[in-house]
Amino acid sequence: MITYLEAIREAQSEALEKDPRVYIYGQDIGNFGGAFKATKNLAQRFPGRVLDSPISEDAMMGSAIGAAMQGMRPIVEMQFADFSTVGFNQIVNQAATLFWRSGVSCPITVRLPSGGTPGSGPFHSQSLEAIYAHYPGLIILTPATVEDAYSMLLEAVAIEDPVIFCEHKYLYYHLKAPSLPKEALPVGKARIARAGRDATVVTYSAMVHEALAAADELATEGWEIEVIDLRSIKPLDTDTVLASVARTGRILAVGEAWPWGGVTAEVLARVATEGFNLLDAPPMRLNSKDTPVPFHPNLWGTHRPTARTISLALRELLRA
Amino acid sequence: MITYLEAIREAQSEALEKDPRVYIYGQDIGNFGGAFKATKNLAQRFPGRVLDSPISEDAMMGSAIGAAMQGMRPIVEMQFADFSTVGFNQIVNQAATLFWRSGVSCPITVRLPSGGTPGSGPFHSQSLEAIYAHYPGLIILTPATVEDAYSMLLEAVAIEDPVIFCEHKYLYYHLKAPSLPKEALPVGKARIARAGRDATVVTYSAMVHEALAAADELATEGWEIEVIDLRSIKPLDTDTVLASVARTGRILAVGEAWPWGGVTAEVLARVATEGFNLLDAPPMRLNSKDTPVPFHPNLWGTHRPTARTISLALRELLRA
Amino acid sequence: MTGMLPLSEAPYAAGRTSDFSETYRRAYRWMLLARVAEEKIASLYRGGKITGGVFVGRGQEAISVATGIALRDGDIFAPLIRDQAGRLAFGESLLDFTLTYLGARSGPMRGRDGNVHRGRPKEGLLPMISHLGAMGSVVNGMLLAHRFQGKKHTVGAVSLGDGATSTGAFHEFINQAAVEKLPLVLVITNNQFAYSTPTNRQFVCADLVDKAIGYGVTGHSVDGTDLAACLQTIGGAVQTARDGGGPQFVVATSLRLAGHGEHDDSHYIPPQLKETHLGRDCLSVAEEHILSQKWADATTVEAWHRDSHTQVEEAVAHSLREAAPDPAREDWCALSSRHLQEGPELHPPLKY
Amino acid sequence: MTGMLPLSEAPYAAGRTSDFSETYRRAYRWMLLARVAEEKIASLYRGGKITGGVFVGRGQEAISVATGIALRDGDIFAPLIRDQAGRLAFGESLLDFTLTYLGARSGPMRGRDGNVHRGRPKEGLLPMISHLGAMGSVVNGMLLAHRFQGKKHTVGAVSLGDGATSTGAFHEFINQAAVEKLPLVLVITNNQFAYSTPTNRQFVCADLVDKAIGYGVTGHSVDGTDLAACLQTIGGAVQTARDGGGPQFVVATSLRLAGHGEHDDSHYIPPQLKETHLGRDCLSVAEEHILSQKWADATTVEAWHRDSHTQVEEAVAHSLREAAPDPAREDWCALSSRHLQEGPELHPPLKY
Ligand SMILES: Cc1ncc(C[n+]2csc(CCOP(=O)(O)OP(=O)(O)O)c2C)c(N)n1
Ligand SMILES: Cc1ncc(C[n+]2csc(CCOP(=O)(O)OP(=O)(O)O)c2C)c(N)n1
Ligand SMILES: [Mg+2]
Ligand SMILES: [Mg+2]
Repeated sequence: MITYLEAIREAQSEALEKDPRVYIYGQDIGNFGGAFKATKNLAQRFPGRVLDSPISEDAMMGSAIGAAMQGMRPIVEMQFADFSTVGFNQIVNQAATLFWRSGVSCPITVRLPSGGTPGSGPFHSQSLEAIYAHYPGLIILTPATVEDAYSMLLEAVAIEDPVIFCEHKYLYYHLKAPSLPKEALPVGKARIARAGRDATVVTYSAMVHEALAAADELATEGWEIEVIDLRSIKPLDTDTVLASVARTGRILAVGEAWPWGGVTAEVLARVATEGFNLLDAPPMRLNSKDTPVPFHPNLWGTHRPTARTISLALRELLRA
Repeated sequence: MITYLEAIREAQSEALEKDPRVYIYGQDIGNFGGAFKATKNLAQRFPGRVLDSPISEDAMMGSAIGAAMQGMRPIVEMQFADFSTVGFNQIVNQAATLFWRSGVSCPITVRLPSGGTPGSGPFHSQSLEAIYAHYPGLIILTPATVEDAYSMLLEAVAIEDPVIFCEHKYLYYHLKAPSLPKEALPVGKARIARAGRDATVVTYSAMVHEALAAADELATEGWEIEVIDLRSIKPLDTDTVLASVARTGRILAVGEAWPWGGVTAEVLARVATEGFNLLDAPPMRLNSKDTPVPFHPNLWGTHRPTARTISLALRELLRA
Repeated sequence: MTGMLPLSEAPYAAGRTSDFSETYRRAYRWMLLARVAEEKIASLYRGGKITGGVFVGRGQEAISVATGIALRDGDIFAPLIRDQAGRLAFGESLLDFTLTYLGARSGPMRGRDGNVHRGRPKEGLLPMISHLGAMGSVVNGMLLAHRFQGKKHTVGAVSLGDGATSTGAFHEFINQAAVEKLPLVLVITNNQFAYSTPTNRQFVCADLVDKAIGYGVTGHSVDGTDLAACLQTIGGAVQTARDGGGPQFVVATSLRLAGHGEHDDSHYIPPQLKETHLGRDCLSVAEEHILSQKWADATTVEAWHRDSHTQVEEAVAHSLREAAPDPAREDWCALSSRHLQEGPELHPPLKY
Repeated sequence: MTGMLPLSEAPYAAGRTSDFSETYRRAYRWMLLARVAEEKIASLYRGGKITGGVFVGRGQEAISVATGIALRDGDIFAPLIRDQAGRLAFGESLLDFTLTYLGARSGPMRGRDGNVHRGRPKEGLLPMISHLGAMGSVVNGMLLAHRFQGKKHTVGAVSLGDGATSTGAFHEFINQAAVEKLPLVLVITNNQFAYSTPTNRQFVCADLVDKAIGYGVTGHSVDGTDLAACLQTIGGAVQTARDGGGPQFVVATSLRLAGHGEHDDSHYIPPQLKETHLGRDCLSVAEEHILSQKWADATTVEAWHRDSHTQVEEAVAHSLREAAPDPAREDWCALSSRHLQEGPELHPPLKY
């Protein structure tokens, strides 16, 4: 069995192996192997290509952009997604505008260990995918499975544009798969994680598993819930979402991030504008609460959506 | 006649006059009076209370937060909204979380000269309201009128929480009013800028004027378009929007910012979830294009929505 | 019992006694209490009783306590993750520490934030955010407010690690303090590592204190394993800032005698380094100094140890009895202006 | 005609001639061309012919040209808003300048970006973003790439103003360059003002070059009004970096002899300051030096002036004939991977 974290390590190892342009840059990622061990042994196996950076997120990002412009394929590990706010300017103003302004592409991959785990608190739990998705010029990947963590990271490195790779910390050790995939859906295609005909849940990352658990629960009551794993939230595969809604007539969008302008807002805005006539009931959304992510597990468990609250929302949606 | 910019200066002058806790901090805002002259003469009239900062947006924001914690009411002027990305961390992680974490409030006002003008290019034109609105703990004001620029800025200074004040540079000199208001709607209430019964345009800031022009144009064809000026995008006055849609049955959300997760997404997600049955036609949205803001006026005029493209969208909405 | 003790009433308050041995003894006792308290939490962590990370100040208590003890009511202190000794000396109650680590609703952060992320800003103790370097400009702003408000002779102390000197935030805040001539005391603890990263990946200047001249502020170097030196140098820097001498830039050297957090075995720290002067345990050094100077006898020191253990056991026992936060009683409101809070309407109106 | 000229073919290329007077003359001619070109654009601006801001390098052309002329093919240059002289010396064609300022579709930024925000990254000339300090780490990354790729003896030069030294980005990139021992040459032009703000609101160190020691890099000071000194000091710093000497930190002093932009009358610059040594116009100083050294006679210099005017007039005339960008021909695609671009579907499918 291979974990989500191991899949990320494996993808990086393979990228280093196959492509001499790849190098990795981040805090404590060298001999130490990273705060989460996502680069364990890579510095040893690929000497000089897994570099410890100073605690300088702005310079980390800027230098990756420069190296990419000169033909390298840098992977930058942020120690936590939350710390990318101090490298923010380079990502959204330098990397994201470079191709459009100058015609020179910027193939960097920024790994953001994202999302909540119990006891991580307001500054080690954030889900910033919507923040980055708002800016033109970035691609935002949000793998929910071991297979996608692996194949999408490899694809991220191959893409000519800046990729924000939101890997979910809650899945690092929890999630296991028997083996790594040989092929995968391309970036930009959503996946039907579970087929159903009564309602569609559209979600991504760790929430896919909460949604699947909710679907299991509702299955015992006779409901067939379709669960869509967006995989990438920018580009967002509106077609697959609409096709599902065409079948079910009902949609619940679920996201772990804050509500205002998050993935759920974007999904529902698209469904409402482009698939209005497919809907048999008002669409619904479920997000975290609109406060910082709490430290205490009791609070954390209520702050984010869970299988339980998703089930409750679905029952309401099915009644509507 | 008083301009939008003068209204901002007047509000600051009044805040300094009436409240000894108020001071202003920013680049070139002292004797020079600011890049846009929003603080002209204020340093002279209020010695020691209008301070030139170094080019250190992170420290500018951090120090304002500290001063607010100690009972002051700082107003921070960013030279351009676009530069707030380097003060971002202090805004979204320090200011926005302080009250929730510690119970101590953080009454700062951050003035962001926002939005596009011809020839300003990718880094002096941005509309970042959706970025800040995604974070809990911030209030985002987007005045569209001279009156609101004045009264909402005064209210921003009075509010106990961090306020992101998105003032639109395009309106600075263009927009004029005969006098300053004595009273105003409270923050959180949208305004019906023009009443109508055939369709609702929900928008804010400079786009209110484009929408009004579009409504004028459609009026010559016999259509009565209601235009809602949101005034504050967080909190967002869903009730007023829904009441309007209840009357018109049709909604077009318009924003100058980038599409993904912007105000238009949030507005339509709310209308779709809470006002689904009020809709007689699929809702529509219109945003800038999903690229950086172009420098050249020819491109800029096409990048953002205008009265012309709003009219075209409305005709389509009315046909639906 | 929770919250801050007025410094004058704090059991080992430094006061402004001219008796150096008295200050030294008090400082030692805060260090000892911090050490015992952190060891207790670390052992609870190993027993699976703590949620989240545990970060300790082992090996740098002398630097931390010297900072905390030099401050007074009205001053400001922005501690970091290894500043338990300084926090106590500044007046943080042991209960704030245990309640927070044990996730009690009655702790100062009410379960919303945890472990080292606690403070009482109204009493001058700032609750750190995680982003390194970010607290410095906040202290600048508080000192600026004091200036506006005519409060004189207050000081703000900011704690920082060697690694944090690589952040842009560090640069901006020390420069801002210099330009504004604020009474800021920056205490950099160079404990040779930032997590696993040795200092040669953070900076290559010959000596960190060489940075001071580039900001136009006064630099000080001190042996962080030597409590007397710390009290004198940091205490002196605080006094200079208080007297209008502008920002003070203190670099104290030590070695981190623990993992980055308790999850980390710090295998990357070369054992030879631990054998050097840097690797001395400042707490034992201070204890030996007290005994050798006959500032206290062995029985007294022994009693101090017992007293620290008793205090810690009581605080932990009390905290373990406290209720955990209850999500149903949480107001989920990030704004002080409650009527402006958004939220519930974005969720489906669940009936549960 | 547009784009970068191979440096060897550039009309006044520095080459690596041992004849200093030859280098000086070439440098002077680039300065002159930059001055004439910027004056032309400024006059078009005053005539309402330019969209957006106009920013000129008047008074600091010597510093800029010394940077540009010291670089070679394969090197990297990150100029800022006042670096027209350095850009030309590095190989930017005058047409890139005029086409961009005049908003032609055929300019290197195709109307997407304007005025000083232009470059040809493939040829080592970076198109600045506005955020001050942000280009430095990009150059670091390019130099790091060269190291990975085995390209040796290349140099990256970064231009910065006195005001930009207050940014966190500046701190992070110079420190990063020092840690990685990159061949980075940082040229800080202290022209006494950042927009309206005098240096005493940006820093209070006795001398900006005092910052170098805190980063562990070599510092150099130079009189920016003296072209010979600039050529020697900056040229020397570039050579040292090229030879493996690590990052070089150059502080050049001058006075901004213009507004921040052409919209600004710079009334806040004290007239007395203009009378000091700092206020000397480096271009006149250089011209006098050439004449006094008899490196050229008055007739020749006069011809150089005429030639500069001719070149500028031709470039402007050409650029004015070029088409403006056409939104209908714009692909509105921010991604190199076109198939991943989002957009149209978020708009109503307008039929126009
Ligand atoms: C901006 C930022 N980047 C990364 C981190 C993650 N992080 C937490 S502590 C730490 C090491 C800090 O080292 P140092 O400043 O030397 O302090 P020490 O732990 O040695 O006391 C890192 C990298 C952070 N907190 N903030
Ligand atoms: C991060 C950031 N903040 C603010 C600005 C706005 N701004 C543009 S130029 C300038 C002054 C720069 O002064 P200096 O660095 O001395 O360069 P000079 O103009 O004197 O050449 C300012 C404040 C900016 N570009 N970037
Ligand atoms: Mg350290
Ligand atoms: Mg300057």
